Amino acid sequence: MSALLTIISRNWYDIRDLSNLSNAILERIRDAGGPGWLVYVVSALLGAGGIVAFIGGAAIINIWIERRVVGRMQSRLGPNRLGPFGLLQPIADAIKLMQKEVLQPRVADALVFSVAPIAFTVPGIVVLAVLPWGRNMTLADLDVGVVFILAMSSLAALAVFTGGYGSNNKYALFGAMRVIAMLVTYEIPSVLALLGLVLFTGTMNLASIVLFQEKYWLPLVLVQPLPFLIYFISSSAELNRTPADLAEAESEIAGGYHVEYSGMKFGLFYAAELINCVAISAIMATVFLGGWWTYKLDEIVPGWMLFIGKIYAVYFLFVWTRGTLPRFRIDQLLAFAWKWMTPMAFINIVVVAAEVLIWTETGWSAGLLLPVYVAVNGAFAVALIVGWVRFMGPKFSRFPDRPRFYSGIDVPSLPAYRQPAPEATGIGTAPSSTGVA
Amino acid sequence: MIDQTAVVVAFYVIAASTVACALMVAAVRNLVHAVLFLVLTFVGVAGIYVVLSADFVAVAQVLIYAGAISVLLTFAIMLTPGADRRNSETVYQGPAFVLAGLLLAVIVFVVYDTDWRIAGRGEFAVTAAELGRAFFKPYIVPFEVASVLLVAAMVGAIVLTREEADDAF
Amino acid sequence: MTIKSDLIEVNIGPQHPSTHGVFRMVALIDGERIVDVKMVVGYLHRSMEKLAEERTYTQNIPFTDRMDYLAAMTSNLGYCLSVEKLAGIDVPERAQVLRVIFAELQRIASHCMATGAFINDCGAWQTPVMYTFRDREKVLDLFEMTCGARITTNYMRIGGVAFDIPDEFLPALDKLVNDDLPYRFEEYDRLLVGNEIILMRARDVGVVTPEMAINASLSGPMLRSAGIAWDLRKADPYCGYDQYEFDIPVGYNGDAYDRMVLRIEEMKQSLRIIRQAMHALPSGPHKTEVPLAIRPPAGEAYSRIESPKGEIGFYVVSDGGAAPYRWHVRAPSLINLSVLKEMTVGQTIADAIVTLGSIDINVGEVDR
Amino acid sequence: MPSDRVLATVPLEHVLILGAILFVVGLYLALGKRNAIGVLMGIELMLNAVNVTLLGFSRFVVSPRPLDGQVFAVFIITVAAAEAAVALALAVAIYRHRETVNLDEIDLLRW
Repeated sequence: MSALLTIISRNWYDIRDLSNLSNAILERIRDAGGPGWLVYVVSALLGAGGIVAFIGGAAIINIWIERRVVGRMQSRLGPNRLGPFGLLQPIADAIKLMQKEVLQPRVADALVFSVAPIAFTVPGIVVLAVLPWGRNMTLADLDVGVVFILAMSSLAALAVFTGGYGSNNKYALFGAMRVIAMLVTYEIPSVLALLGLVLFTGTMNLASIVLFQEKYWLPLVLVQPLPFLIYFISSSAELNRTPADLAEAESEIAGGYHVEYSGMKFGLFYAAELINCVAISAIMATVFLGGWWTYKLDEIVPGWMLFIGKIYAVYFLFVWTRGTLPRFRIDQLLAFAWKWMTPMAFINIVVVAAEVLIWTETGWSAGLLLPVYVAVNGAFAVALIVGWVRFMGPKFSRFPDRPRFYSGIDVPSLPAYRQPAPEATGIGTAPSSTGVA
Repeated sequence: MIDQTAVVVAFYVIAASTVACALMVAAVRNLVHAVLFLVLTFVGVAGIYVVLSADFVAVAQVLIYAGAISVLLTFAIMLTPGADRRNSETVYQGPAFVLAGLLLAVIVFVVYDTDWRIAGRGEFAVTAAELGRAFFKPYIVPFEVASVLLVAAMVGAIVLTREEADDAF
Repeated sequence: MTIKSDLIEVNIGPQHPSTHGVFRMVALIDGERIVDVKMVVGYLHRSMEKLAEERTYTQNIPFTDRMDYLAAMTSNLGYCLSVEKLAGIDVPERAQVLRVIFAELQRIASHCMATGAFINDCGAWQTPVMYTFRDREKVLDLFEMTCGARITTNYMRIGGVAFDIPDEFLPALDKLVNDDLPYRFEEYDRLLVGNEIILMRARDVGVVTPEMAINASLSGPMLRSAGIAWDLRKADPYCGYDQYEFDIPVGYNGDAYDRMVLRIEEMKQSLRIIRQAMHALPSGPHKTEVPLAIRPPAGEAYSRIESPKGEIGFYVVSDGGAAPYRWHVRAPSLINLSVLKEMTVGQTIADAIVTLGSIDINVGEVDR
Repeated sequence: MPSDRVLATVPLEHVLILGAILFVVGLYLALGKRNAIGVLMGIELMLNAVNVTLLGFSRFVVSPRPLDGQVFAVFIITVAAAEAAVALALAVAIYRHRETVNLDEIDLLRW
C-alpha cells in the first residue's frame, strides 16, 4: 500500500493533490512553447473552474441533502422520485425556476433590484477561492485569509439589504432592515471568535492554520470549543438560517427580502444562500476541524475529499438546527448577540491570550501544554455557558410549565363582572385534582 | 508570480471604475443609491490597495468600509425616515465645484512638478505580520490611543443616540 | 425623545403564510411595533346560514363540515344536537358513545393541527407541524375507516350517527389511543413544552386576562388559558359526558404558551375519555330512525358543545316546515378573534403572528 | 531607467492623481451636499483618497521603513470608523430634535 502511494505521489494522476495535475498541464503548455500569459490564464482558469464546478454541484446537492435530511427529521421521505434517490429533483426545480417569468414590480428600483441577486452570490464564491482544498491546493493563498472571509461574509448581508430595499415592498423592507441590524450585531462575535483562533495559531493564513493543526495533531475545535459555537451561531444568523432566519421569516414577513423575486432571480438567491452556507461550512471545516488534514488519513484518502466531507459534516449541523429550532424574535436575537456571545467571545480572547503567553514565555512543550489547554478550554466553555445561563438567562421559573387541572368548572368572580371584590384577582381556588392522562 | 502587465491593466481598470462610481455618488439623485455606489467605490479602492501590494489594508478596507461603514450609513438613512433623501445640493454646489476643480489642478501640478524619489522596490512579501510588528514596536502609543479613541467613539455614539428607557425594545 | 417615523400600513393577509386561510389583518405599524390593527373577515363567506334556510335539516349537515373543516365531527355533532333538541328525538346509547369517541378524536386532530401550526408561526421550519400531522393522519384514518371521508366527514346524523363502526375499528382505535398517541404526546412534551425558544417567543405574548376573556365571551382554550375552568363538557354535559372522568387543564397566565400547553394537555384528556368510552361502548342501534325530511314542531332550540376551538352553538328556529326558518351559528373562531386587537396592539409583528396562531382560528368557521 | 526593463507597476503619479480625483469628488460631496449623511459620505471618500495616496507613497517612495504608509492607512481607517460612528450618531440625534438632517436648515448652532 505504502509502496503504491510512493509510486503515484508527485505524478499527475495522484488525485490526493490536484495541484500535481494542474502543474502537469501547465508544464505541457510551457513545453509546447505557450506564451507566459497563457500559462497564467490557464492556471487561474483551472482553479476557478474547479471551484465553480464544485459550487454548481454543491448548490444542487445541498438542496437535495437539506430536503432529504430535514425530511427524515420530519418523519417523511423527502424527494425520492426523480432520478436515483431523487437526486435529480433539484435540477428539475432549477429548470422550473428558469422557465418561470421573471417579474419585476413596476415601482421597484430596477437597477438595485437586478443587481442584488448577483451581489449576493459573489461573496460566497469568492470565499471558496481562498480556502485550502488540499496540501498545495489553494487558489489564492492570502496572508490575511481570515480577515478576507470575514469581509466577504459581511458583503453578502449588504446584498440582502440591497434586494430588500430595491423591491420597494413593505415586507421586503422589513427583511432589509432586519438584516442590517443583524449584520451590525453578528459581525462582532464572529470576528471575535476567529480572533481567538488567529491569536492561538499566530497566523491569518488559512493554509497555515491547517498546517498548524497538522503540526500539533489537534483540530482547533478541541482547543477552542466556545468560538466554534459562537461562530456557528453568528454565521447561522448571517446566513439567514433558522433559528435566525429573520430576514426572510416566512411565517412573519412572508419571505422578507426576496418576497418580490421570481424566476431565476429568486433561484439565484436560493442557490446563493446554499453557496454561502457551503462557504461558511468550509470556513468552519478549515479553521476548526482541520481542513484537509485528518491525522494520517489524508495520506491515503485525497485531502480535498476529506475536506468536502468535513464541509458536509458542518452543513449537516446547519440543516439540523434548521430542522429542529423555531425562530427568535429580532430583539431577542440581537440581545443574544450583545449580551451573550460578545462578552463570552471577549472573555475567551483574554483566556487564549493568556494561554499563548504561557506557551511562548515558558517555552514548555506543546505536547504538555495542548492537552491541558484542551481540558481547560473545554471546562471553561462549559462553565461560561452554564454561568451565563444561570445569571443572564431568561427567568421563566415564575411561570409554571404545566397547567392546573380542575375536575369541575370554576368561574371566578371578577371585579368588573359580577360584584366589586377588592382583591379578587386570584383566579380560581386550589386545584381540586391533579389530572393524570 | 503575478504578471506585471496584468497588474498594470488591473490598476487602470479598477481606477477607472472607482472614479466612475465616485462620480456616481455625487450624481445620483437617491441617497440609498449613493450609498450603494459608495460601497462600490470602497471595494474599488480596496482593489487599488491590492495592486499597491497592501493586502491587509485592502481586506480591512472591505471589512470596515464596505461592510461596516456603509451599513452605518444605511442605518443612518433609515433612522432618519422623514429626512430628504434626494441627495440634493446646497447653494454651495457651484463654489464647491470650482474649489474642487482648482484643488485637482493644483494637486496634478504638484504631482508632476515634484521629484518623487522612487525606489525600485518589488512587492511587499508579507505585510500583515510586518504591520503587526510595526503596531506593537514603534507605533504602540498611537495604537493604544486609537483603541481609546474607538472606545470613546463607541461610548459617544451610544450616548448621543440613547433613548430614554421608557420604551425599551 | 424617540425617532419620529411615518406609520406604515401593512396588510397581513389575505395572502400570507400565517393567517391560516384568508383572514386579513391590516396592521398600522411603527417600525416593527403594531400601533393599530383592523381585522377584515369575510373572504371565505359562503352564506351558509342563508343557504340553510332552503334545505332540509339533514341536508344542512354537510354545511357544518365545511365551517370548521378541521373539526367537522364536532360541528356535525353540535348541529345534530340542536335539531334533536328541537324535534325531541332520542339518540340511542351506542350512538351517544360513538359521538363522544369521534368528537374526542376530532379534538385530538384539531389540536394537533393547532399545535403544529402554532409552532410553525413561531418560525419552526415545518418540523412540529409534520409530527402533528403524522398523528392527525392516524386519527383521520379512523374517520375514513368509519365513514369514508377524512376531513368533511358528514358522519353525525339527526338521531345518531351515519354508520356503525366497522369490525376493525375498535382494534385500530385501541392501538391508537393506547400505543401510538400517548407516546406521541410525550414526544410533543419533550419537543415543545419548556423549549427555551418557544418560551421566549410565546410567554407573555398575546395575554388574555380573565376580565377580557369573560367580557368578550371567549371560550375554549382561550378562556381556559386565562385561568377560568370552564368546559361545556362539564358545565352543560351533552352526549353523556358527565359519565366520563376527565379534568379541565387550566392555564395561569393567559398567554400563547399557556394555550399551546393546554392543547397538548387537552389531547391527553381526550385520550382518557376515549379509553373510557371504548370500554363503555354498548351494543344496540347506532341511529334512531327519523324521516328523511324532518319537520320539527314550530319553535326554537339552541344547543352548544365544546368544540376544539371553543363553544360552538347552533341556534335553530323552525316554523314547522322541512327547512329551518332561521339558522345561526355561534362560531368560536370568530368570537375568539374579537380580542385580537387588544392582544396585538403594542406587540411586534412577530408576536402578532404568534398571537394569531395561538388563537387557533379557522377561517371557514369565522366567515361561514 | 533602461528601456528593456519592465516597468515595475504603474507610475506613482497616476496613483496620486487617482487619489486626487477621489479626494476632490469627496470634497465636492462634503461641501455641496445638503444631507448630512451625503456630506459624511464625502468625508469618507476623502479619507479613502488619502489612504490611496499614502499606500502609493509606501509602495514607491524611498524610505527606511516603507510599511509605515500602510500603518498610517490602518490608523486612518480606524479613525474613519470612529468618526463615522459618532457623526452618524450626531445625525440621528439631530434628526430627533429637528426632524431634518439638511445642513442648510441646521445652521442655528443650537439644538
